[in-house]
Amino acid sequence: MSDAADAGRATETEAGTDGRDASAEYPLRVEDLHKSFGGITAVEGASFRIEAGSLTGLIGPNGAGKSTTFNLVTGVHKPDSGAVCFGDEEITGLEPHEVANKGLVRTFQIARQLDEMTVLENLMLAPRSQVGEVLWRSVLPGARRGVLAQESTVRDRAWEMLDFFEIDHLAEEFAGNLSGGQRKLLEMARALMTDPDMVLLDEPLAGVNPSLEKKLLEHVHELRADGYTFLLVEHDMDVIMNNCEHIIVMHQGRVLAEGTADEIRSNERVIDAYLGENV
Amino acid sequence: MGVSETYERGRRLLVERPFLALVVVVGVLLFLDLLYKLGTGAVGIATVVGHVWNGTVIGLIIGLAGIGLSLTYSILGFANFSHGDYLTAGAFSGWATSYLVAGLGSSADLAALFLLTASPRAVGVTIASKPLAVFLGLGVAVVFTVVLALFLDRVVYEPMRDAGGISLLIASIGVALAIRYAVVFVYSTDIRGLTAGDVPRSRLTIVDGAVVIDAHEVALVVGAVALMLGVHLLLQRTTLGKAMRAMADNKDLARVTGIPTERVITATWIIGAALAGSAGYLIALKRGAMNYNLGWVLLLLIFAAVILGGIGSVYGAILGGVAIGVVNNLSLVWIPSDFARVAAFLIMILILLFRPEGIYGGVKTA
Amino acid sequence: MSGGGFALADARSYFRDSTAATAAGVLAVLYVLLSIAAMAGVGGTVPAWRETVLVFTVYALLIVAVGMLWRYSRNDAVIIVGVMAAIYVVYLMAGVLFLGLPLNGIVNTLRRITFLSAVYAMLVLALNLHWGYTGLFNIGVAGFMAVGVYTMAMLSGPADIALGLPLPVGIVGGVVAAALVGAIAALPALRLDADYLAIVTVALSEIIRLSYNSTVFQSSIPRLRLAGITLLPSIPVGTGGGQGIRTPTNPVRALYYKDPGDTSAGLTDLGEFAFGAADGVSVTLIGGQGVQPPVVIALTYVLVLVAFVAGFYWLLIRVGNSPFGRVLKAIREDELVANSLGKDTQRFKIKTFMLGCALMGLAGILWRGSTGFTQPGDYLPIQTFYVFLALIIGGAGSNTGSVVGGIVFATLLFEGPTTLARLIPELLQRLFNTQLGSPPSTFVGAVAPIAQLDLTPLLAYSLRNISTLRFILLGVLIVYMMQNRPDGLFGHRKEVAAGVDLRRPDRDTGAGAATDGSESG
Amino acid sequence: MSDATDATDATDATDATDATDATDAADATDGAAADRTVGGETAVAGDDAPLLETRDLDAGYGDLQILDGVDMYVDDGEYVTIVGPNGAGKSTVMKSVFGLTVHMGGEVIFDGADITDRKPEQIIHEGLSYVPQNENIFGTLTVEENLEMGAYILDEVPQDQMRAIYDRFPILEERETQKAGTLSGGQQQMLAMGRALMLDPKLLMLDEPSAGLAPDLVDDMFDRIDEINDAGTSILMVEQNAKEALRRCDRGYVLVQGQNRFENTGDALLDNEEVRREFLGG
Repeated sequence: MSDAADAGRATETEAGTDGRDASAEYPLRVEDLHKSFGGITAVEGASFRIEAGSLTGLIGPNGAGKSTTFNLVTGVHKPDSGAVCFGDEEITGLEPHEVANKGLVRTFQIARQLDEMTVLENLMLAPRSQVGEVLWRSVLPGARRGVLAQESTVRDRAWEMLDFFEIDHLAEEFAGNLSGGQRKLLEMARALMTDPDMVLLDEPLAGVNPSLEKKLLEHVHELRADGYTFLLVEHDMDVIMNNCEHIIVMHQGRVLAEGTADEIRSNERVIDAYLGENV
Repeated sequence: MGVSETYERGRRLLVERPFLALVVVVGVLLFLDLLYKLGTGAVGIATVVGHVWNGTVIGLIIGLAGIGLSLTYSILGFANFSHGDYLTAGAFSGWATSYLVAGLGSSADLAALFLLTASPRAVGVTIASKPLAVFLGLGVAVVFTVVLALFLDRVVYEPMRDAGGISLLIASIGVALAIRYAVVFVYSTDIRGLTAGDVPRSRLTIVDGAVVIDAHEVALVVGAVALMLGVHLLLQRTTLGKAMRAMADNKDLARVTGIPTERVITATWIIGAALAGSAGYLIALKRGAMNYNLGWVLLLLIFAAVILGGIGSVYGAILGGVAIGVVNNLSLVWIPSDFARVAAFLIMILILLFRPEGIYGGVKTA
Repeated sequence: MSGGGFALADARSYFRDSTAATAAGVLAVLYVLLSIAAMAGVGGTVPAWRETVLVFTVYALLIVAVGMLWRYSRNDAVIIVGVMAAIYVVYLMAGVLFLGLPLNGIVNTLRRITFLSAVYAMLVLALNLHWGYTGLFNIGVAGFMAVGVYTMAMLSGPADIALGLPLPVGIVGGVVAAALVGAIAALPALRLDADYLAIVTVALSEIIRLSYNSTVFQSSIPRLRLAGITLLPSIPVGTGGGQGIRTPTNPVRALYYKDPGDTSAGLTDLGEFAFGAADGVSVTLIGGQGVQPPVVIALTYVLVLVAFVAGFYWLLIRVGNSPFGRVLKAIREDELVANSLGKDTQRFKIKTFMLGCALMGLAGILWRGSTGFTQPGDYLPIQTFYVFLALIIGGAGSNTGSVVGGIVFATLLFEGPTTLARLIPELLQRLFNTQLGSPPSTFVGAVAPIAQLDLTPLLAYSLRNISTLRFILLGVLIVYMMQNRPDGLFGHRKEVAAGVDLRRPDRDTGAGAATDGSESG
Repeated sequence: MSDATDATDATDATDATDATDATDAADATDGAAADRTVGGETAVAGDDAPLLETRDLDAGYGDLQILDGVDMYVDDGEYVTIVGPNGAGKSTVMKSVFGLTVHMGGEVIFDGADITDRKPEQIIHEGLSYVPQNENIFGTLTVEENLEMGAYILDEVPQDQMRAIYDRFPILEERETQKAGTLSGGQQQMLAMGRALMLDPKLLMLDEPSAGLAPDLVDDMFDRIDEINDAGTSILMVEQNAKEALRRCDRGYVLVQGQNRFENTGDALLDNEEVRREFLGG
């Protein structure tokens, strides 16, 4: 019981600003975000920060504001107030592509593969600032040589990524022909192709069968060991509890509690929130 | 509301939405220019009133046709590019009937009457001289267009119910071509003179001149307003009308509620086509001539009206139609007549860019 | 594995493939028609069966050849050339066997279908960049063509309402103007949904056409006055209004004539040689009249167009097979994904819209470049719909499909009906020895005799109005394609957007592969 | 056994798809007598056959399977709640019963009839109404028109039923001519229920009726559902608010990952430690 109270208190103090250099230790910091849609408040003062190199879980009952928070951080929606900082920059209200180019990349809850593009094309799309994304460089004979050189590198990386996720046999398949689980893998692989500093995973396991789920989680752990930071939104509590060292619980647009799996599991307020009690 | 507040709002508009600000400025300038022209006598008051009257008459037709376009847009979910050619189909079928009725017993042979090649003077159709011919013609225009629309729905659109709006839009371009050139195949591309004889008209004297209003214009206004009223009552009072609005609002919920969506779609086509057919017939009555391009040329103006009024809104379509009609005519104060349509199109584009939900935005099929 | 068995198996497999079946079906119809005609045509002195067998064999081989190409060719250029060649054979046989055209006429017919194929191939390629690649639903193609052609004519045309600048300036000016108008349209319009964009673009193209049609700009651009203040002075450049405007002299003429504008000034050396050869050689070969100078000039111009088609194709393949093209495809599939991966999709869309419009302007210039004249009626929305139908037939998203779509549209749908309308009376004459007689002047006159079971007046009327029926055919075809084959002949085909071969790199080539090898080896 | 199949066939034959059948349905709702005859026949199949039953139901969207062998039933007059963690497939159960998902296996029996492959506009004729979670009213229609739409399949609006609904939700009568889109969240939810009750259904399916309501309105909402059930309408409800829902219902299911893991009376489920843990993961 006292653990739970501790966890609650810890949240409040940590969310406040402090003197340390937060940008190195906590790449993503969200402060007092508010967002409402036509009178319905979706996020109401959410604050949290994500530790570098961690695998943090973001959970909460339906309508807690997780997805909106996700969209506010990644620039899909603009917050009414509050701030989002990434690294040593404030990224509040930036366009999605600007956020992505800072090194903060997301996946989508319902996998959004590019159907009429092959798996390889999907992956090769992702790397940031490719030389050949400039029109004249792709066309002019002299400049194109540089483009092609980079294309080879990108292709090789894409194949490595396919090997890593063990979907290399699907390389030349249209993404639209993939199964639900394979799409999830592709989605994550594509996000990683951008060489991000941090990845936001929006329900990466929804609709994924257990054996693939295990594999996907292994990949996440492996990548985390390589220094990636992950924020994971997931409704499968087992997954969150067994894999995340730090868990943030949202409820009614706010952060209700933070802590380790054990702390969250024994937090009465969290249990109440999940069973539908007003907190 | 204080001056400073107005000023502040103006300043914010200028900073946040410069394009919109520019449009507002141009609008104000044009209005001032109109006053200037009226003041200096460069443009007469009667001329302006005449433009407004003519614009209203054309606008009612556009609005009438716009209702159907708006209904199909909101209930079937696509921009129907063949809607203008429904007007053409109505006009030709209706006028062939009018000629046959009016010309029976005259010297002209049936073929010439059916093909509208008989001399208008010999047939002599006007609302005053042959009211029955006009009335029957209007009726056939409605029936023929409805049958055509239902046939096309069955053959073209029904197999594509699950297709996206763009696929349907492209298909409707194909339908438009087929209808228009089927008309050409029968009637050729020649312009057909239709009415002849004395149309009763009256001159309204206004300050510095006069505005002429003829019986066909009055018939058109009465017909259009009656039809609009009918549609209003249908949509507001009948269960079917309510179901149409419900379906435009939320198709999935309509299904869950047990509304037979296919029957609602059929009703949508019937109403839309009936209005389109009568609009085609009436505009030909007003102009006294037509050719195969009648509806196609109007189509973009109809789109403009619907977009101006807000897609899905029936009243919006009517208001938008009148607004587009008036703009189309009133623009003649500043620009030569071959630019009148350009002005209407420009307004439509501006509306799409700055207020895509239209002036009646948010309201659906009401 | 006997040869015959192999061919049969192939035939079965590619007829199962509906793409090939569609192509084969179109050819098969022509094949049957022309074969019947062949039998009829040789009814006289020559043994009928010999020529019949000949024609049958040629067309059977054609169908098999095109089908094989379609299915097995990895080289898209071969497919394009193969389709074009097959169509040449069809037209050639129709011209020689049934219409009895002289050499000059036959060469001119082939020249004409090549010209149209090239023009539509270019336009479809440009539209494919918008719609096929990026998903931008632009149905204002005709307007952007008009801007290109009119700007060129007003800059370098021969009329006194033009500026009289050198032709290259006019061409570049036209292309740039089309791109700029595209940019103005794109900046705000690209935020709209596809159906709104469609309405905006078609309205814009009508605004452009009506402006060129207006008497206001006929001889000069008038000064602009508002509330008594002059905002713009008058500029002495005009559009010619509804009467149209003269375009610069076909530059190809300069190869053959000393003064391209005046034939009486005499021929150049090349002219002497080429005209002489075209006439002389063909006279020697076949006898009768040879190929005449106007056809030689037109043929030369077509060669230029073909070179431009190759250029368009090359350019768009490069654009497509690059990281740039990959982003465009991603925008088409799901713009939010592209955006979330760090691509500034608005910028990509605007650039693409400008490039496509510039190419439409250039294609327009090339289309009107040999005719010496253009008018607003050349740029009706129907022109846009032609291009769209051609793209749908070819298959949106494929550059090869675009070219094939352009060819198929121009030769079979646009020119095909009129050619058939000329063939049918010949066939009736030879088969049934009946004459259609002069067609009735009205529809009623054509239909009324049906009561007496006489269909010939309706047939004659239909043949005379074949261009009207062609529009109906095109309309029906658009509907058919959207219902049954929205992907067209080449849609849904894997044309990978990348600059390099994407197969797994070999373990022992390049330095990059070495790390790869050590990891997975 | 053969009786059972016969009975099913018989009900199949009365399959309501066109206008004449709509009148049948009207009769059924107007006078209970007509209704009971059909009910009487089906009752032969088994004396206590449930009103709604899903047997080994598999369903999902596109090629994504969500439900994995769901066996549930609702007896006549019963109040049944489905609870479970996020993403368990609770709403999917309802949508599948109502013919709104891709059916992948098993069957749905309602009132003795196999309705597995029927479309929603047919199912509604059987006496089964559904209130979706979101967008469950026609916002541009007035309150009264919304209720009329609820009875669309009848030839005319059943005034007595309308009266009963206005008596149950007086606020709706006050707002009769107002556009439904301008109502508050709680009022919209009442309107949605009212609309679904217009046909006096045998079973009312509610998808998260408390979602998005202010806390003080939630209790009120549950009270009203109790009243509807007390008046004889069976209820199948999906709720996020598990505590309250289980406290009030007759019987509950806990759905986890597309399977019904627990079934018991509401109170028993509430006291079950395992169930509590299921919500937060093992």
